[in-house]
Amino acid sequence: MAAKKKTDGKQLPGDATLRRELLQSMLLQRRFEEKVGEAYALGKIGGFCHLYIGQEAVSTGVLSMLRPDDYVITTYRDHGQALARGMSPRSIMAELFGRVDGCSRGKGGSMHLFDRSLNFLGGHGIVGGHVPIAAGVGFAIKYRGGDQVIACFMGESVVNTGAFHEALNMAALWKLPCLFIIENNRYGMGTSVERAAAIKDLSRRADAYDGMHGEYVDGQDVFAVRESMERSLETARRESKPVLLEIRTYRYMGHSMSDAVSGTYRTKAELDEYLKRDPINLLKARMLEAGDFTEADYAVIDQEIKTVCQDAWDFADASPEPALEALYEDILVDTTS
Amino acid sequence: MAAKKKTDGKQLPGDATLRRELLQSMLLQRRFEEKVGEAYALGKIGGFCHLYIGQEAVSTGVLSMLRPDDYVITTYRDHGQALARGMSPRSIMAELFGRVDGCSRGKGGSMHLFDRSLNFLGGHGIVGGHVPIAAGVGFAIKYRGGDQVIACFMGESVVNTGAFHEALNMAALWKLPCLFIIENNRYGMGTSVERAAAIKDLSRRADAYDGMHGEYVDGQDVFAVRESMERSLETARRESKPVLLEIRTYRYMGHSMSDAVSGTYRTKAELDEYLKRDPINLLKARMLEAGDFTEADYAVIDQEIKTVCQDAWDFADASPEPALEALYEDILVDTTS
Amino acid sequence: MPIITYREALNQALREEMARDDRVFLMGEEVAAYNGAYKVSKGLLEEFGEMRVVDTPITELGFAGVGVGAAMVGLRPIIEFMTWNFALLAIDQIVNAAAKMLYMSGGQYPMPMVFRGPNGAALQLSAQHSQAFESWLAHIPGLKVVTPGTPYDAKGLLKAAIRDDNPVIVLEGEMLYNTKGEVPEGDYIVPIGKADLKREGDHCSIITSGKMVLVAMTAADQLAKEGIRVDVVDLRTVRPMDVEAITTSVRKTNRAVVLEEGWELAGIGAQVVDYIQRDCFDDLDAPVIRVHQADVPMPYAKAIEKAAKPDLAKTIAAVKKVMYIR
Amino acid sequence: MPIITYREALNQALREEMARDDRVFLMGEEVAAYNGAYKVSKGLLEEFGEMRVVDTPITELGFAGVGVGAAMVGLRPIIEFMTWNFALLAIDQIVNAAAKMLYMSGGQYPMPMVFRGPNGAALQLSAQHSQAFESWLAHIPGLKVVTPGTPYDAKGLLKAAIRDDNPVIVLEGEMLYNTKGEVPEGDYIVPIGKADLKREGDHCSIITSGKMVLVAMTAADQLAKEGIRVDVVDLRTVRPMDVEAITTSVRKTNRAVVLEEGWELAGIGAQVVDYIQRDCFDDLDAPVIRVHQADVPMPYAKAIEKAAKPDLAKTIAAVKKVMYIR
Ligand SMILES: Cc1ncc(C[n+]2csc(CCOP(=O)(O)OP(=O)(O)O)c2C)c(N)n1
Ligand SMILES: Cc1ncc(C[n+]2csc(CCOP(=O)(O)OP(=O)(O)O)c2C)c(N)n1
Ligand SMILES: [Mg+2]
Ligand SMILES: [Mg+2]
Repeated sequence: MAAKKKTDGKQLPGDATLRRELLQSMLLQRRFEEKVGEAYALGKIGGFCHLYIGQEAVSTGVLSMLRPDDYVITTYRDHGQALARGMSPRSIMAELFGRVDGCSRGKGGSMHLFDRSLNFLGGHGIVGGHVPIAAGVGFAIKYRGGDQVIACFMGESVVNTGAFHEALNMAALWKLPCLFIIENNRYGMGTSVERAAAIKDLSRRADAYDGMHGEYVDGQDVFAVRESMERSLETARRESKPVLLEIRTYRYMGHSMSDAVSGTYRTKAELDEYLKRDPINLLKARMLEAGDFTEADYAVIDQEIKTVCQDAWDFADASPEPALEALYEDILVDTTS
Repeated sequence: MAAKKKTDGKQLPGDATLRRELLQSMLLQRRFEEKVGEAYALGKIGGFCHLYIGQEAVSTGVLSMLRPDDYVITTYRDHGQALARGMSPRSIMAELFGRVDGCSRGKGGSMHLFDRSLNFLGGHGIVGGHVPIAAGVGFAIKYRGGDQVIACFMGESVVNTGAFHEALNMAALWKLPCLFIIENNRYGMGTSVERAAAIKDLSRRADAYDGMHGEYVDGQDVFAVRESMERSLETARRESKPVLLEIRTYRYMGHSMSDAVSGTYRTKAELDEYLKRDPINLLKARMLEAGDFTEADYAVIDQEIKTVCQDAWDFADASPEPALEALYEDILVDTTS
Repeated sequence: MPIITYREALNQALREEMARDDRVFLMGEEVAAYNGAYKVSKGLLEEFGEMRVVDTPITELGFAGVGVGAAMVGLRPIIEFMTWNFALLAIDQIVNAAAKMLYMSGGQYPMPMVFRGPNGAALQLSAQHSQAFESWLAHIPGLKVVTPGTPYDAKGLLKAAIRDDNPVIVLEGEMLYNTKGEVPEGDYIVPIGKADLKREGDHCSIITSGKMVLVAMTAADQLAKEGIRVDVVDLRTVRPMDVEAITTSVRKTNRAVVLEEGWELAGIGAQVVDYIQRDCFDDLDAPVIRVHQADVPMPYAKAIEKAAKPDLAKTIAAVKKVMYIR
Repeated sequence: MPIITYREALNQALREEMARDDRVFLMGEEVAAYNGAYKVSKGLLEEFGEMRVVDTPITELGFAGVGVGAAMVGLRPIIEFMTWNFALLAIDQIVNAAAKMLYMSGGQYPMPMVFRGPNGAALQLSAQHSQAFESWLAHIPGLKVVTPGTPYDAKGLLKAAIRDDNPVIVLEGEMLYNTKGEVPEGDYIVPIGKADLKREGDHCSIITSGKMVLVAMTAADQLAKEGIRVDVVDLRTVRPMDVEAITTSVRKTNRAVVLEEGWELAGIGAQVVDYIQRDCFDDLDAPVIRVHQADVPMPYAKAIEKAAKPDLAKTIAAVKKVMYIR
């Protein structure tokens, strides 16, 4: 599965099947979230809901390189990774609708997607909070002597939190197989990275820990992400060392559904500039050029995916709300001590 | 007051008066703490009590370079800095004895020495907790447009805490006049620095923050500390930028009075090796060599200091315990809102 | 009197106090360029500049500590938490530093500062974003804790908090920001530590505070239609608590319902109950009944979220139960 | 039965459970090479090696999170806090992660883990090192909270906690570690959620837990000499609380003193009072009286520190007061 060649615009890495899978993965996220936006506007989804649109090459690039027995953990902006990891659109949409067939049985909502069967350890709502948890998974892998890794996605704001620092220090000290993946979409709500982090190259935060490798990569180019992941996996899986990967992307939407797309904090012009490097358009164009498919083929793929997303909506809409008794379920497990 | 020359073993920096002051400052800390050890053994002092013996060149080196209107903040291991800042041995000893004439009126004890009149912002008990506080003082200095600095002392364990990271990031981002001073005495309780920090040169943690200068210096040589402080002050006071200074020293005593001097975690041989570089002996030897004084002169100085320490003890012993009503005083200030 | 929102009332308090005293500054996530996550600080950056309205990185522990340090040397920080859920990360600075500095320094370092932000649940934000921490904060000596329930109280209590020389916790509410009420223009103070009898009645006391005041008032309206007259005691401050206001009311009505937003076990309401049984033992005609959040983390799904929260129906039912009306 | 210290009892529990289940590991500051700050983990490093007895940097938030992560994927971490004062730094992981993971994942991720360490004051450690947090922790659904007061209970409850598939908080005490009592060799469990009637009497109930159990037992002895017979109800678990044990005792004695180590306002004791007034309203012959820490940060000086703490004299006085003995 690993990308062997450098992405030079002419010859594309991987084979056509792989490339099509990557495109499908990214397109599914895009179309799914477009539906999510619709459903939110209709009041079918409530609470906080953070879209991933524009960042799809990150989730797909990273997760297409993992093994099924590896672990994944992320933030509240978790739809993209959940889909890229293979969670069913139905179970995710049902969760967003707050229904019993949701992946978290309607208890979690958008910010807390979980799927134990896929080692998807959830979306987490406290900025920075899941980074030590990822280190703990790394610790457990080492404890059991396995060769899995954990990929821990985080927004770029996280690099300023105490939790991040404490976790990275331990991961480096104890040589844990953790991939700390910064999705630098340039903003944490309305705060640009420059106004929050006293460091330009975020991956250089790795310099504060002996033995931790850091690098950055273009997050709009799924092949570049995969190539960087290949190196990083070598370090994490074979050498059992943590890696800090800064993946540079951009948030096309507002921070959450209740936030305008462009606000006082960024200009429409900036947004437009970044829109030119839409990761899906980039990939599609290159695949067209490489002869992987025609526009007509692409339209078919797109239509199939739209059908999947509509099906997810219909499924969610038909799924019942949790019964009132559910309120008191899953607070604690029954246990025989 | 600033040391002009490099300390090369022959010609000593500063003039003889200054050197004598430095020696007196360090010797006062040593003799005072020897008394504290005695008093603790007699049960006159209770609770946690952390001695500073062996680290006196750090407090004296740093604080002899500050202005009276600068600020100082430190940890629970605070006797040395309190004395070096000029707090009265009487008020410190009375505090340790838990008496009303103590600098914190008997409420704080060994870990919480405060003196508002000297901008001594206290000893603090939560590892790392005072570092953001120091950043806040730096913020206030900048807010008011002053050219003061704050010197924030901390043990080397602190560099692993989240509080440290969050504070340093803000200090660098906002260009605050903070001197973050790591007293690397090689152990945090029973944990050597190598077993806790995934970085060999602690001052390199500054690399994680653009625009933050870091350096390390020999903490047993008071002149070296002063020289490093001179550079650091230039950066902090003139350029309003934070500095991370690692001062390498050693803890001659156990972690606290209830901890054996050498334990399972370090060997007697290691301790003996470091004892050869006792900062007071080093300075004394050089001053003797430079002709600053004779052994007999030194004995007189030492005797004077011992008298001061005995006086502090007597004063503390005579000072009354806080009245029972004191229990309910100083929880809140009366305030007219 | 002008009718404005709770949000605007807070904004006025901030603006007036910042204009009045240039040692006052506001610091927190998104308070400046973004005008506040909930727009409470709207316009303040423009008016007071970036030294006095300060956006921080996401570092609750760090910037709470920055506030403590600034307060130690004479500034008067207002530290905004985007919500109190995130303030858990900063709780060490609040409890171990701000609340104890004066005491452990033997009276040398007062902490003239405010920690504020929305507390408790909004709508469908699920477990990590829907917690009410008033009982935690009220537990700690060295703090004052206020819980304004109306725009009037919000302005007056926030102004009092900013002028107070002690660390004051201000618990607001996302669901309150849009509520409206009469608020005087210009200066006034609601004194910290004094409850407010927001409705008079002689059949039963409802003792409450914060977001639940509205619920209690609506319950009082509905009950009045059935001829049941309740006292609504709005504590307004949960530390120190105005015990006299509680006992005066209960001595009159002989029955009490304690309504709070948070969880039951060791909640604020338990303390109110303790004061009542201690001081009104012979006055009570029935055990005090409490209304509070279900003992569960907050779920996302709409209907069960609603079921988890204390509300009008539960409050009315509790009043009837304490009056032995079936 | 062997008589051993509370410290040794905990050590036995750790050793036996680690031998029984190799998913169990111990992590915290100074737990390994140093044998534990209070020597609770003495010898464990030697016996189980450094992968299972793990010294951490001083990063409470970080290593608590490491525990949460390890528990998510099937290990059974025991996270030691050197004291609960420092656990404030980790409280986000306890409250926002460990306590909510099962619920917000819809039942997918149980948290089989223990957070333990000494709680409350020792001697002259002053404000930042002398706090009792049982009411905070008991407030949070999704946790269990145990407070062993004797060596027997310490071993049995810690073993139960380690085997429990939920996050269990174990509150120990520096001043308890050296206390002695009978402790069976080998395996036994003290069930979580069950109180223990440690002394029988019919004049008054003392309801207490943790460190205060010893105080209550001594008070019972002294009172017995004056002919006053008290029930001592040791809650042992403060979440979930054994309400029946409380009410059974109070229905018998008709009088209650609630004794706790921490502060009054919204303390555990307030909740006990609420249960009593709710379920034993007609049984009470006098208001329930609480004994607790003075409402101040803990001072350093010896005499005022003593005055701040709940103790034997205050407990005896409270029992007499509730019995209207002057
Ligand atoms: C500890 C904490 N503080 C504040 C928040 C509120 N908050 C949620 S997301 C967010 C911005 C995070 O930005 P970033 O890490 O860049 O991730 P992005 O949203 O861009 O994916 C903030 C401030 C929170 N959830 N947790
Ligand atoms: C947050 C926190 N965790 C743990 C402790 C307990 N503790 C007190 S001092 C100390 C070691 C600190 O070592 P270091 O920073 O190197 O300072 P030193 O004692 O060597 O001066 C520890 C673990 C504490 N006070 N605060
Ligand atoms: Mg971002
Ligand atoms: Mg040290």
